[in-house]
Amino acid sequence: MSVEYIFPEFEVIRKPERCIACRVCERQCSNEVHVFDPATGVMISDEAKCVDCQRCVSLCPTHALKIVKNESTFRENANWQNDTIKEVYKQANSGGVLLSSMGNPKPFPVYWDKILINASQVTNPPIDPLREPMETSVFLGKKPEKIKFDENGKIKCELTPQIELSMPVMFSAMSYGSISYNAHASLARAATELGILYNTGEGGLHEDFYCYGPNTIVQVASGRFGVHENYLNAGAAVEIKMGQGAKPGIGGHLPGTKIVGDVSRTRMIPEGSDAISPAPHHDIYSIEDLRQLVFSLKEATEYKKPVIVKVAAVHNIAAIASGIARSGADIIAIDGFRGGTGAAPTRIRDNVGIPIELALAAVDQRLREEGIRGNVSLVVGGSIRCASDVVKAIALGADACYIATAAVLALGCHLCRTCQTGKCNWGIATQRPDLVKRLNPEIGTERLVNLLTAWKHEIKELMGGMGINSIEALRGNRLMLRGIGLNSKELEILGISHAGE
Amino acid sequence: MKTEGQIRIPSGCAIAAVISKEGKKMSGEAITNSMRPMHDRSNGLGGGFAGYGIYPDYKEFYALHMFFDDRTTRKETETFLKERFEIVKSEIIPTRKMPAITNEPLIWRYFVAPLKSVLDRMQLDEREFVARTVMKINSEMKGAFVFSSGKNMGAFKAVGFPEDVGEFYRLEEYEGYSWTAHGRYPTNTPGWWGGAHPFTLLDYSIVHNGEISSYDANRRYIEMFGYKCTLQTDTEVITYIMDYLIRVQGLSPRDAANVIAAPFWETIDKTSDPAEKERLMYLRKVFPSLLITGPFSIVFGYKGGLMALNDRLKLRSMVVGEKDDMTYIASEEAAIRVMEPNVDKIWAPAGGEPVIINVKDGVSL
Amino acid sequence: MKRGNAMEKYVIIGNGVAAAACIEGIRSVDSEGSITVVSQEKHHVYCRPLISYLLEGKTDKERMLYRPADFYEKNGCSVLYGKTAVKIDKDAKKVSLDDGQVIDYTKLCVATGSSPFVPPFTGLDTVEKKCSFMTLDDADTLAAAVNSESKVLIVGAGLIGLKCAEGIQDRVGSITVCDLADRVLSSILDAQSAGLVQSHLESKGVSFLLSDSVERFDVNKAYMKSGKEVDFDVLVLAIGVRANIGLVKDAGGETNRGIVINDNMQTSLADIYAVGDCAEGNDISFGQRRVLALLPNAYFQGQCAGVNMAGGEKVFDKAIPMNSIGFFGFHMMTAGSSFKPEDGGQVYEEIDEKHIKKLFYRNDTLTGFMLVGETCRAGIYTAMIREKTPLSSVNFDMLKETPTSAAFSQETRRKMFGGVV
Amino acid sequence: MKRVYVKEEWCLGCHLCEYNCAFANSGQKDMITALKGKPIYPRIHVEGDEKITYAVSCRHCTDPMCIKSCIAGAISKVDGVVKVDQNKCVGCLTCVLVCPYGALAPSESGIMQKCELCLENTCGSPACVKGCPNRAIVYEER
Repeated sequence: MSVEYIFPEFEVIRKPERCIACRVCERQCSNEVHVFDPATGVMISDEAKCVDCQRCVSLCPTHALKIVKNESTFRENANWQNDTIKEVYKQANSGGVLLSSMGNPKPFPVYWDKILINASQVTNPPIDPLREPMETSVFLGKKPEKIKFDENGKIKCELTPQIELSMPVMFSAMSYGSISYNAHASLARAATELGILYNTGEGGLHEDFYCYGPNTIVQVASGRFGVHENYLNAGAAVEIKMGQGAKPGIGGHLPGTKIVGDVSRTRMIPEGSDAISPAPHHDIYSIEDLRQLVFSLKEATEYKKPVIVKVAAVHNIAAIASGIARSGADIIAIDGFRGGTGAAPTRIRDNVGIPIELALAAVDQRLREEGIRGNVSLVVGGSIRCASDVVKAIALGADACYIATAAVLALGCHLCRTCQTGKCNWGIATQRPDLVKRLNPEIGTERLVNLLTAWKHEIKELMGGMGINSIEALRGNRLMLRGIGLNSKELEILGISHAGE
Repeated sequence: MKTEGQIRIPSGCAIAAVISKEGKKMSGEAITNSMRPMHDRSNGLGGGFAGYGIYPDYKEFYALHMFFDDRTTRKETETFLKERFEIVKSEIIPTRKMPAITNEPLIWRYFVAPLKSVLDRMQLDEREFVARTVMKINSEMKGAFVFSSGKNMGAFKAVGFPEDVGEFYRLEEYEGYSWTAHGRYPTNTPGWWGGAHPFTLLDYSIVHNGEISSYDANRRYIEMFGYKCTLQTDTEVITYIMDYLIRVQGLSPRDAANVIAAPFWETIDKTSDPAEKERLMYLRKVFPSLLITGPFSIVFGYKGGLMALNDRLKLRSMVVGEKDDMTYIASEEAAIRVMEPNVDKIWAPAGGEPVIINVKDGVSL
Repeated sequence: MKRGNAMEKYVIIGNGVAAAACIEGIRSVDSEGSITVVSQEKHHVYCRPLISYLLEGKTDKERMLYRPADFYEKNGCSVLYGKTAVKIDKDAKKVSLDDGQVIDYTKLCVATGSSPFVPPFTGLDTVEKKCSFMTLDDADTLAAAVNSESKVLIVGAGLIGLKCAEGIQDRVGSITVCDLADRVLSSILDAQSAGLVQSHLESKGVSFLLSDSVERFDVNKAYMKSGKEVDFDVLVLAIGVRANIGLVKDAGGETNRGIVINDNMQTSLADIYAVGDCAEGNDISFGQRRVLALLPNAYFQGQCAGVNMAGGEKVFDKAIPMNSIGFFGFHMMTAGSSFKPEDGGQVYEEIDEKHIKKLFYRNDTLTGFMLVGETCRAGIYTAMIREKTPLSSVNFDMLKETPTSAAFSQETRRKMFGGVV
Repeated sequence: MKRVYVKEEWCLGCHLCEYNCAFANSGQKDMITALKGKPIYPRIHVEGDEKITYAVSCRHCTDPMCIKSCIAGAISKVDGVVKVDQNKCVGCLTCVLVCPYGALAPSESGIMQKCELCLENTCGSPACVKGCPNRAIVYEER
């Protein structure tokens, strides 16, 4: 290719008067953007390699660097926008499917931002979480339809297995392989410290992390990588992954370059071989097949572990959820279309699926209408960004939320969306040992614990404002929500009134 | 302007109740008078009473107390009732004309027994059948409203101050072993007769002071089991919850109290008796959506007993007094003193701790 | 564990670094016994090697005090300045001084150091301005003797001679250094290294006459064996030193080139210890007894003796020769010993115009090194010699490149830097 | 006594500790003024190879060789911290010769300087620790 059609996406702005040529930027850039020129004693940059991960900016001790969007532009065209044109060039160059990472960045509506939360005034006192108990614990799992009594009339306290969470948030699935050992260690330790769960994703469970089993969800996905009896029994729950919000309807592909050492051992596949998860589970072509897998897993775990079925939010999600609720699954996890990924075809990520807010509202309402909401707990993910998103999700009807993007952000991710390259400068989405060590799990754990502790405080404040002192009383409490700037159809689906009503 | 049932109406209130453990009958006069010192806790937009043991002659029949907007509705409703019940008696509930109570609807009562053939056809037990019928009338038959449906008990309610409502319904002419009373202070509505308390279903009645923050969580859960919260009031949803837990699930009033005002997890953890701990934990895990938060003080009336309960933080006042076989419950001590000036013992129950008073075993009700 | 023993009478003959270390050693164990220091020099303790820095202006008499001014007072010592011990009576446990005073001891430490060795040159007595370069008084004498025109002749191109040259270089007109040996610093450097040092010194204006010695002096002229004649104004005699062993030898103690001591710093005489430049202990790099007239050893020995004198238990069995020397900012370090190939000695060398690195090793241990011009982190090599670290346990190839703990095992590093016990 | 410890498994070899050290001991208020366009003489330095790196600074030994070996009596231990009196030091580098950790290096002037845990400069506690992006250097009581 003699002509480069695409100009560099970013500009590296180095303030020469601030740069002390300490070369931290050079040493920290796995994309090799920065180089020290010994002849002139100054740092030079190759901007074409920059992905705007902000590692150099964050570590520069004199704040001499900034990365800005390249102002260079194609001639303005509302139809053929810059990104669209660039994608054409890229495909004309490569002949390949475009790949991207993390969640859908397109300007689709974010319903969380169009929902407002209530607070108590006069007729009902707000509760001060600093003075009064404020409970955020939840139990996930099937609730019995009918209480049973023994011959003396005493309640028989029998329950199918439940998951206890100290707050209604869990770390959602990210496989060891797609993310690093240290990222997994951070998630596992943080989950343990926080009294919540993290999720292995479809990468198996590294032997070092079996000790975090009580705080682990082990995933079984279409590739069945790393699945064996001990694995299934190692966690607190088993999750069947049917789909993922970022790429509904397609499988996964972890390139062989990431299948090295422990990753290959943990996945139980040869080093260097691509890990390809098929689009469907080839033993599940319909709902009755799912039921069989649910019960196979329950058999394998002696009915001691709740089974989660994770699906992507797609158009008929309510009906799908209804089917799953009757499949024997204990928990349904729904992943909205803004959920992240380590790698997905761009077209799929940006165009397939529906927002989690609408999916959640529809599913919760549908299950209640069918009287089977108690059969399952609902966990939602796909861009839960903050404590108020959690509160809104719970009030819409979720039992708990899954977070992953927020978690990796806490670990240092700057959403450069190039996970697929395996050169993550923050030591998260990489298997290169020199990069992996950049994430000290001690710090990672602390930051995750900090994040969720902060969220917990905020959740309590918001609950207290509503006069609610236990999260159970918030679940499905849609009266606590009002829409803003939503049309009547959207309000109807969300099951909430408009602000002012 | 949206009216009751179209919008949720928060309200402050006064409550009072009395019961004789010996099952001794008392007239409705004392309970009516008990509301007088708490006049300022109501605003004239709702008052009501429930009396237990007041229809000894018809105690085998469900006493349906009903409001009708007009005669046509009444006729239609009666036709509907006749398809399902044997009506042994129907009459206008006697009232006293008084200036403080106006705009009254048609107020009737029917003593009924479900038709056996209908029960068999629907494969329902009698109480479930009655409850469903009440739900159907209240949600589907415009202008008709069943405000009492138990056996040997009845609710009496109206828009007005409770002491006036008592006089209006001539409560001094009824004799019951337990009574509950309510004065209402709704904040943004003209008030509606059906919206006054007590709210009842079968022989369960609730008088409630408070505004629960868990309302929609509770409502959306309980509606899964055939209940329709047409009034959007706390009292209504609490009544249905109590009906569901006690009648449908078979729990005791105490169990039910431990569901709706469940002890904090911390308290459960500290419970020393393992069986008790297991029970509390179980109830909380199984019925998380029936936990009621926000301020409330309620008196739950049922055949042969009363249960008083505050929310877990005790965000509303409620005192209990005792004298001989009598137990008194009220928002304010003054109300108890009106009924029994020489009360022996008086205390404020802790938040979430139910006070349950049952008529002694063996007393015929 | 400190204890007091007021019965003890510690006497230290000498007042150099070894003596100061002995005081600190004693006081680390016994806070009560009396300590008497017999100091020939009338000065508070100072370190003799500093006198060249004094002349150079890098320090002054106040700053060059080895310990703070109240050192003796704080340690409860009485110092007899300007007194010389003349006799030890080992049976009566007494020391006689030159003024006739006799002092009792229960434990005696001999830290008499060394004296300049001056061969009997013909005509030396005709030289007007001459001095040695050992003591503060020597430095004062030399400073007073020179001016910016002075032509100085230094006899001896060893450490003392060359440091003297560096010290006075700025103050005098010219400096000539002569030595019988064919190279400078012949006791510690080989020919290559010596050449590098010599040329550096020459670049600073110092002239050398090597492989040559003075046949006779005549007032201000030295006649060399080679036939050369050197004019000078001031003569510095820095030919060598000899350990002051007389007191112990006379008392019947075992002596060789120095006073023979064991690893506890004890002489062959009961309750008599010897430390510093006068003592001859084990050089573990060479496996033989040697006088190691080096400052670090003086301190280690002094402290060790002090502890043992006060009833503690201490062994100093890690003595090796080592030197860190710099001339005009050009540094070199040496330590340990080298062995001939026929004795199994091996050497790794790197030599360029400005640097020389030689690592001597034998039997899987580093036995010595010589670093000229580049001395970073040399202590890592020193420690390897001292600890006899097996080379098979480290990455010696990496260590050849540069002294670094990266060549050690991770476990070792964790102990070193990670606080892992 | 709190000391600086190194966890080499987390060292990224970014050398920020060296710059933070040099800045903390520069007496300047601003890193750019302190360090721009000059060679730095930090009291901590990063060692290692392609695989491992770690920062080395004074261990403040229990029984420090450097103190015993100093010909000028310039090194002493005060409250557990090994300090060098730059006024007394003559730059003979004997301490470099004996330090088994290779932790000592002279200042630009040739006079010794060493890690004194930033207890007396404006940083107040070790700047290398504060600035380490991956907690590879810690300052802990053990």
